[in-house]
Amino acid sequence: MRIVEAALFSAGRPVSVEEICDATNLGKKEVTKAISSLIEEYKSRGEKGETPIEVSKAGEKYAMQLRAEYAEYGKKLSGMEVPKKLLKTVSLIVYYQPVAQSELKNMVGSVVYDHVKELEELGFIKSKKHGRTKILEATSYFYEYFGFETTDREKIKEYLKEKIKRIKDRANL
Amino acid sequence: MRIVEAALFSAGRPVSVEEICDATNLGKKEVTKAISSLIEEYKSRGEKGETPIEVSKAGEKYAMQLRAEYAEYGKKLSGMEVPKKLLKTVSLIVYYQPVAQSELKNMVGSVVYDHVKELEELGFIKSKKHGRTKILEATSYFYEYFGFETTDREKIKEYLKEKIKRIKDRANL
Amino acid sequence: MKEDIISHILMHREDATHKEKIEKYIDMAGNSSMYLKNPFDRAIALTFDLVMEEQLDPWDIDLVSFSRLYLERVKNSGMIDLITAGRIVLMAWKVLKLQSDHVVSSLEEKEEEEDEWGEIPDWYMEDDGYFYTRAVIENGPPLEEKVRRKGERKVTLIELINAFEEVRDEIKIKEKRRKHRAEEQEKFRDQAGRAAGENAHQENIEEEIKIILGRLSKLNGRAMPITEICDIKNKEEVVMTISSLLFLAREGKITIWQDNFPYGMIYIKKVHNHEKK
Repeated sequence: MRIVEAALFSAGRPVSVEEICDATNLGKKEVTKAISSLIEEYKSRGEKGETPIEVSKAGEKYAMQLRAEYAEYGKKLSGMEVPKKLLKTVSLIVYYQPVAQSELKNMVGSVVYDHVKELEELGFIKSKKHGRTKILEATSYFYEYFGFETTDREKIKEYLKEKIKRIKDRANL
Repeated sequence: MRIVEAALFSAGRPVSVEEICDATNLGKKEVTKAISSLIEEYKSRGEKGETPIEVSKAGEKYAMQLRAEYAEYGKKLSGMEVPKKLLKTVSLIVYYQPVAQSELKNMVGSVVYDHVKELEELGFIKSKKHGRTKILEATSYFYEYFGFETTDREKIKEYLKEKIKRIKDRANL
Repeated sequence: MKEDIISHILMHREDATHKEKIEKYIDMAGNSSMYLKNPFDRAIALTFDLVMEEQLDPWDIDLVSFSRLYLERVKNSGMIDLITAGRIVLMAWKVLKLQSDHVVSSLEEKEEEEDEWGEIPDWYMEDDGYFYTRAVIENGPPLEEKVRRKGERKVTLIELINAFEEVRDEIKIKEKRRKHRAEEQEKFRDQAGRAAGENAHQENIEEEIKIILGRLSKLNGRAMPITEICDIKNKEEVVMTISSLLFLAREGKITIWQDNFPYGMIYIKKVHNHEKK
């Protein structure tokens, strides 16, 4: 059980039973049993205020994470997994898509070449060759990641505009 | 105490008392006290086999990490691994530090040039020019990454000597 | 005939495009200079030639197939042109040598990887150090990585939107600045064109200072790098700006400083009237 706990701790993200088996060389049955015990153990200790951590099911996977009431204390110390500079570039791509890399370069400068490469590696955008430049678009993974329920481009554009307006209005209050 | 635990958990890297204060809005005194209690609590639970996790000093900071005996089960999922050859070179640098790159080269050959470059990129060592060669030293990040509770060079030298003796004895069995 | 021979001595017979390419090479070579009359000999010799010219991987050649094929041919024809046969066998030998060179060098590479550490000179260090260094290299490092959580969290939609807004503002400012600079340059060019005669230089300086003063008025008392009021890629503009700034500094209207001499950024700050003595 402690071995499975070690695996869950170090993954830092939801992992499947298979991944845990692979990392620990334990059998599927054993891992599943250990996970159930861990969920119970953390739950009971959490309710007694003995730990801020919980083990919980996320889809078909399992994760070790902070209990909701402690989440705010963790936010500041854990970094964003996508650096801000990349967020900026991908937000432009999503807004203007399909957009030529050359056009993007005119907007923000030649840093885009590096950013596009990294964004492709992250799986957020895809590109196809078009003459001397590349045409860039968001991938379905991107929509999934940010929880967009639609992949309709116009709707997303509207959504971004709308959201920004609301944030601005709130800031001006 | 649980709030500090939450902060340590989510940071995932060694953090200073100041960083924890900043993330949790707690005072320095309170945080320091909580860290001491956490170190004790995890230690006693760990010794009873109740947790694979430990809270420990790492350089000048504090980190939540796997106990050494569970490290192997976490390595794969945490996606960390410094190549062995680099570990060998950095363990020589730390033993002899401050040490000239040229001296290191005389000891173990010209492979050190590549290794030194990579180790600098990883942030484990720093160098300053000295005539035609460079003088190499470990960085504070090195002590944090490898979880040394002290940065005292002589103590670390003793630790490394002791450790290598144990490894050698095991290999000769 | 030619196709048969090529596909026989090539290991990757299923690779049609590869075969076609080689045939093309052979045709090209065959048209220019060919010393072997027999198409069989010519096909083989040219295939070997390609290997030696590094157009073809030596490992694409199946020397066993080749020797079987060649022996058959000698048996069937009953007579043999020894000079040609000698040439072809020599070429086959060269291909074999290339193949074996590959094996040797790849083995050497592997050995190097495993044994990249130098000999530790035992006279070099005190006993402790010698023992330690040897043990590290032979038995492995006495360091263990601490396994921690990857403390990264997902990015939220709000963060994406904030990033979008930030970058849009940045682009807007950039665009404005670019436009402004273009206008100023246009103006400057007009003025430079108009200025002529003996007074041109004096007039120019006065005009230039006016332009720069105009740009400086937008400082609002804060310090800014010189890049904000002129296009540093335009040498003429840089000269004009700096000479005007020096004049204004002498007049006590602005202060100028540079971060690191001689390549650091130059900053300008307007001196307010009440600050003047």
